[in-house]
Amino acid sequence: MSKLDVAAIQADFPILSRKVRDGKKLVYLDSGATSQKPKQVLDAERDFYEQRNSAVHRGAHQLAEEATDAYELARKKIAKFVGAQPNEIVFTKNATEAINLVAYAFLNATLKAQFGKPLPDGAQKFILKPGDEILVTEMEHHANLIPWQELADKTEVKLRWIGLTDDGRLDLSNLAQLLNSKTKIISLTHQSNLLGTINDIDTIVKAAKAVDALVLLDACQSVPHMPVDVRKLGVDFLTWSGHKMLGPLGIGCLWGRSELLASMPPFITGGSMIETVTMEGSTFAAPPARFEAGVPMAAQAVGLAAAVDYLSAIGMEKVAAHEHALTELAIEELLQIPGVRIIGPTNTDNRGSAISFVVDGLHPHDVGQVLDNNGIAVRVGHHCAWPVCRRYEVPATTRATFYIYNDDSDVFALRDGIIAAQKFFGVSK
Amino acid sequence: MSKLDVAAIQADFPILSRKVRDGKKLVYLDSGATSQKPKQVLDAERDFYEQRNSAVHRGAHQLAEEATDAYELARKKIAKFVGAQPNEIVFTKNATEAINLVAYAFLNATLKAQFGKPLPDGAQKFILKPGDEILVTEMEHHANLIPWQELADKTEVKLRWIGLTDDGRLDLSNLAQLLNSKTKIISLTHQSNLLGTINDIDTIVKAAKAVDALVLLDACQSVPHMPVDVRKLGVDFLTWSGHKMLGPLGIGCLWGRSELLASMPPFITGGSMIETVTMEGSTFAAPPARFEAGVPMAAQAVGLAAAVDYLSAIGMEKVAAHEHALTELAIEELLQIPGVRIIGPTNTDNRGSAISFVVDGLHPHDVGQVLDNNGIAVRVGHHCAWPVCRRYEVPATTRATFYIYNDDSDVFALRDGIIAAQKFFGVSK
Amino acid sequence: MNLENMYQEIILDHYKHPHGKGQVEKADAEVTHVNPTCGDEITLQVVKIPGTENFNIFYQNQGCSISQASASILFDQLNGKSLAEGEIAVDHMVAMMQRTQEPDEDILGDGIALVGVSAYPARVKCALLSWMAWKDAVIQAQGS
Amino acid sequence: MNLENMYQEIILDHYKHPHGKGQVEKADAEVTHVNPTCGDEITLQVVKIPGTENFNIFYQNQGCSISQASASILFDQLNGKSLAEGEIAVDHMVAMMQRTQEPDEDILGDGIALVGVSAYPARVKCALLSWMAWKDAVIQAQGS
Ligand SMILES: Cc1ncc(COP(=O)(O)O)c(C=O)c1O
Ligand SMILES: Cc1ncc(COP(=O)(O)O)c(C=O)c1O
Repeated sequence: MSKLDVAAIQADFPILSRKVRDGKKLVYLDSGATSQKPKQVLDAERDFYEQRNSAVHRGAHQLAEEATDAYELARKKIAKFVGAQPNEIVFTKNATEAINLVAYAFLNATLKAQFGKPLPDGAQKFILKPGDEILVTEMEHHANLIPWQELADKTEVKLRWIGLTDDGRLDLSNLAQLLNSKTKIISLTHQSNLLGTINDIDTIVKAAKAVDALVLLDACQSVPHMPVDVRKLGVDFLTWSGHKMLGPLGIGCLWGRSELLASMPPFITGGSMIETVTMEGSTFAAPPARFEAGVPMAAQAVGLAAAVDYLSAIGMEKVAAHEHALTELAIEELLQIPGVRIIGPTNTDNRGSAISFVVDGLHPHDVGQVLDNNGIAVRVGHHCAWPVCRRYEVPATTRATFYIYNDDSDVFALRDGIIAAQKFFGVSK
Repeated sequence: MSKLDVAAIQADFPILSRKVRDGKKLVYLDSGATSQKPKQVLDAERDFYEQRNSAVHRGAHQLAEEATDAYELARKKIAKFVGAQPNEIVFTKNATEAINLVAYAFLNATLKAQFGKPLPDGAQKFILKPGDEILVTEMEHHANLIPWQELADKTEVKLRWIGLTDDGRLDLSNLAQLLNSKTKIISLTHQSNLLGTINDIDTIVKAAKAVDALVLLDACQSVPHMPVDVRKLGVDFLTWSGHKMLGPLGIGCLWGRSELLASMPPFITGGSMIETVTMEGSTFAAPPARFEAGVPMAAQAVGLAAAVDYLSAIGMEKVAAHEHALTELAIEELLQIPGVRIIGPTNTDNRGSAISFVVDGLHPHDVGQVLDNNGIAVRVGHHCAWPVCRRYEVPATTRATFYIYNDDSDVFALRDGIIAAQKFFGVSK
Repeated sequence: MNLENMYQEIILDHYKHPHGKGQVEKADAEVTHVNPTCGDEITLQVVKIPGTENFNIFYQNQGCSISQASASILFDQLNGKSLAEGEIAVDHMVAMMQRTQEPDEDILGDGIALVGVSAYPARVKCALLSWMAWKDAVIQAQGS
Repeated sequence: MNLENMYQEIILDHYKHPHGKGQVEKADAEVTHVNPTCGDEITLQVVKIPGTENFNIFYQNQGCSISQASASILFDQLNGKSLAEGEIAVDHMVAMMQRTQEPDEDILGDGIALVGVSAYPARVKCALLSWMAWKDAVIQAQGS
């Protein structure tokens, strides 16, 4: 497989040529939080606004037709990118909303059943009984933890979680006990945004299938970085954000098996998700419309489709291989610095490019500040995965994440920056 | 007051120079569905992406600082535009989400109270008891009807509504009975998107205050078109969309009194809305962060702030006066066409520029099609206010809506188009 | 693409003088389909012809010229027909709207005049409303 | 704007050798404040000095150099002080971070060395964490 032409890729990203902190070259190692956008994506969005902007699915004039076509074509492209059918893709504002949508399907189905209100066929899967359980893991992003805590607070279900091993992996030793006949759904991340760990989804799906539990996969850190095919994964729901995969801010995606989406009550309600409306009551459209109330983010969908085109032109296998190589180099370089400890796997087996680390004697925030001063943008803090910090007994970490526009020189800049931080604070070993 | 320089305004909107239906000039009369965007807004969004794109409130490096500053400056500008404080403005994906956020505050507070879970101080206002009532009106957009129907389906509250008079106004004759001591909230529109009616909010607010009911005002059709000041209105919540006021798609706003926002449990949960998180439970940040889970639509906020700048430079008084003049002309011209009937007030007292009409012997869809063929973009259907169509016993309407880039010639084009439709279908009188 | 293509004389004739509108007390199946974006609506009943696989059609509807004309044409083409016969026409109509099939008068009769609608995506649902309702009703009637 | 401005020698000294860390069994008020974006945390207790309006300070914290140095400086400046006295310093510190006030050594002592933090908006919360906690605790103690 030929290598990525990183220089050519960088040229597509206008922001990468700006300078930071008094003229320093920007080394962007925070794509795990949000990626930068190539001009192809920005152009696609602007073209939508300048040529066919209109409220989609709400008009019959030519602009409305063209806007609707562009929106649905975007859905088609994005569906294809993850091996799905277009009508199985719901657009949300971000991955967080997508996960909440599924959590609220359980709440709403349970309450409607309790009050004897109509529910779609098949909604039993979402009706919670006292004693039912929901399973997450200790490595979840807050977006895939708090919605389930909240659901448990408002129903009689119990939230349980899979713990972590010392080397940053899921501890599956008691999986059979945790994932049992009371489990309605297991919701877990494909790749940890803090540890970099890529989870063994096959094992989880098999165990879930055996007890008839649903599986939601938080793919925020996988869809942007590796080939993802929903059918091959065998999960029931997949959620991710556009902004981490070169797309615009303000759009996320939920994929669900069509029979499951069809059996879920709506979440956010309003215009364009209805079938009939009277003052006395309403009925709802089929998915995906049922879950897309209000005027949708059509321009952002078009932008995200352009991002998908961009990534597809490179090839996701190549993207993954590129990141794998950078990860390998970064782990090697960082581990050579005395006093640096990586939180997460220290080899590249089933591991993505998020590298969290702590430096002896330095607070992660202070490390980040010195890096920033050298033009290197990393993230510091708990990365919205606070329980992971607690588990590994660190107050926070400094985290570097890599993407298609990064190269070896960025890894060396990171290494040099960490060494500079140690010097600055007088903690070199 | 000097008049708007419509030609200069039109020059700012790239889409207005495109041609439709085989070379016809575009006459855009569908701003009630979504407005077009001036290049100033598109430039602001693009500049954000090209210069400071980053995940806001999630990083300490320079881009993250600049992105966060841009996002919060946008909040400040948008707050000022409606006479509010910045921390009272919550960004959502559209107005629909904003209304749902408030409806779900009732649901979540009620359930958490029932299960004895912690709630913010003052949450009693949102805890529903059997027999409580929620009041809407018969002229609501689905976005301000279905969320309340859904809430009623999942609790023991009753949904009631204020009916309409034959001339398209709220029938307030039995207000004291409908808005009573059991009413927790009245949620109504400032201006009907179908009828054009501007409601008498003073009367509603006084009556609501008297029985200690909250007031939510759906300002989707008012904030873009007239000066709106939340303090003068005296309401408790205001909701509107960015895309109808020259702003980008994918952003809406909720304004709420700060003490009310502070007393509401969260809706969508995840990252950036927390205070502390453990696997066992979490606590939440103060508003607005509490209601903005996940990476937010920062670029869209920046674009919306540019829209606010654009409208402020014109002056909202002038915008309103311009639309008033167009509305007057349009009503006059349409009523002169035999067989045309306006659904909604036929004078300009307390009336905005949404003009819905039916043509004897023609289906609204067919009227719209002929107009579209002449380059005139109007909306046809029930306009997400189906109960209004039922009330006036029309299957649908054809609707024209006006904005700052429309002028008298557009009104004449509409008139000529309607006459052409009558000729085409052989129903001229 | 012009208006005359969509609104051919024959369409306007069906619109102004629709065929077969009506209602019975007892049908083998009754369905109501709506187009939620515009409120077009049809209530369609099918009544089995004893000793055959065929069904008579009764319908009430409201909506634009396209949806009304299309229902009238549906009646002409499928009244007294079986699911097997009718499905061919329905599939053909859908394909014509998606522009994957040239109109065939032998299959669609006056329905070929609806070909112009395919240029207006927002109207395609209007044209298909009654055809989808018919298929739904006949399948229900056979199931019961 | 450079690193040395933010991390002045005096700040690093406080960070490495913080003043007044400690904990008591019974306090008049105890508060825990966190910076949710980075996890910095302080638990601060105040104990009223009998017969006065003044309070002694005890605290435990974890966090970055800025938040730790700032707590140490807070202790130097406000231990044994009253709400009225301390509030002046808190307000001054906030104003300095917002760059609406020049640093005044008479009011802030070593705290003026934190002025460089104001150039880094994401770090301002770190510098203010302990000061906000102190004010909160004293108000609670007086209220009870
Ligand atoms: C009066 C009114 N309320 C609510 C909405 C919903 O706005 P959105 O679709 O942007 O959420 C609209 C417009 O669609 C409207 O006109
Ligand atoms: C693993 C993971 N899950 C969920 C999210 C939430 O995504 P968003 O904030 O775009 O909703 C993120 C990123 O923030 C993430 O990394």
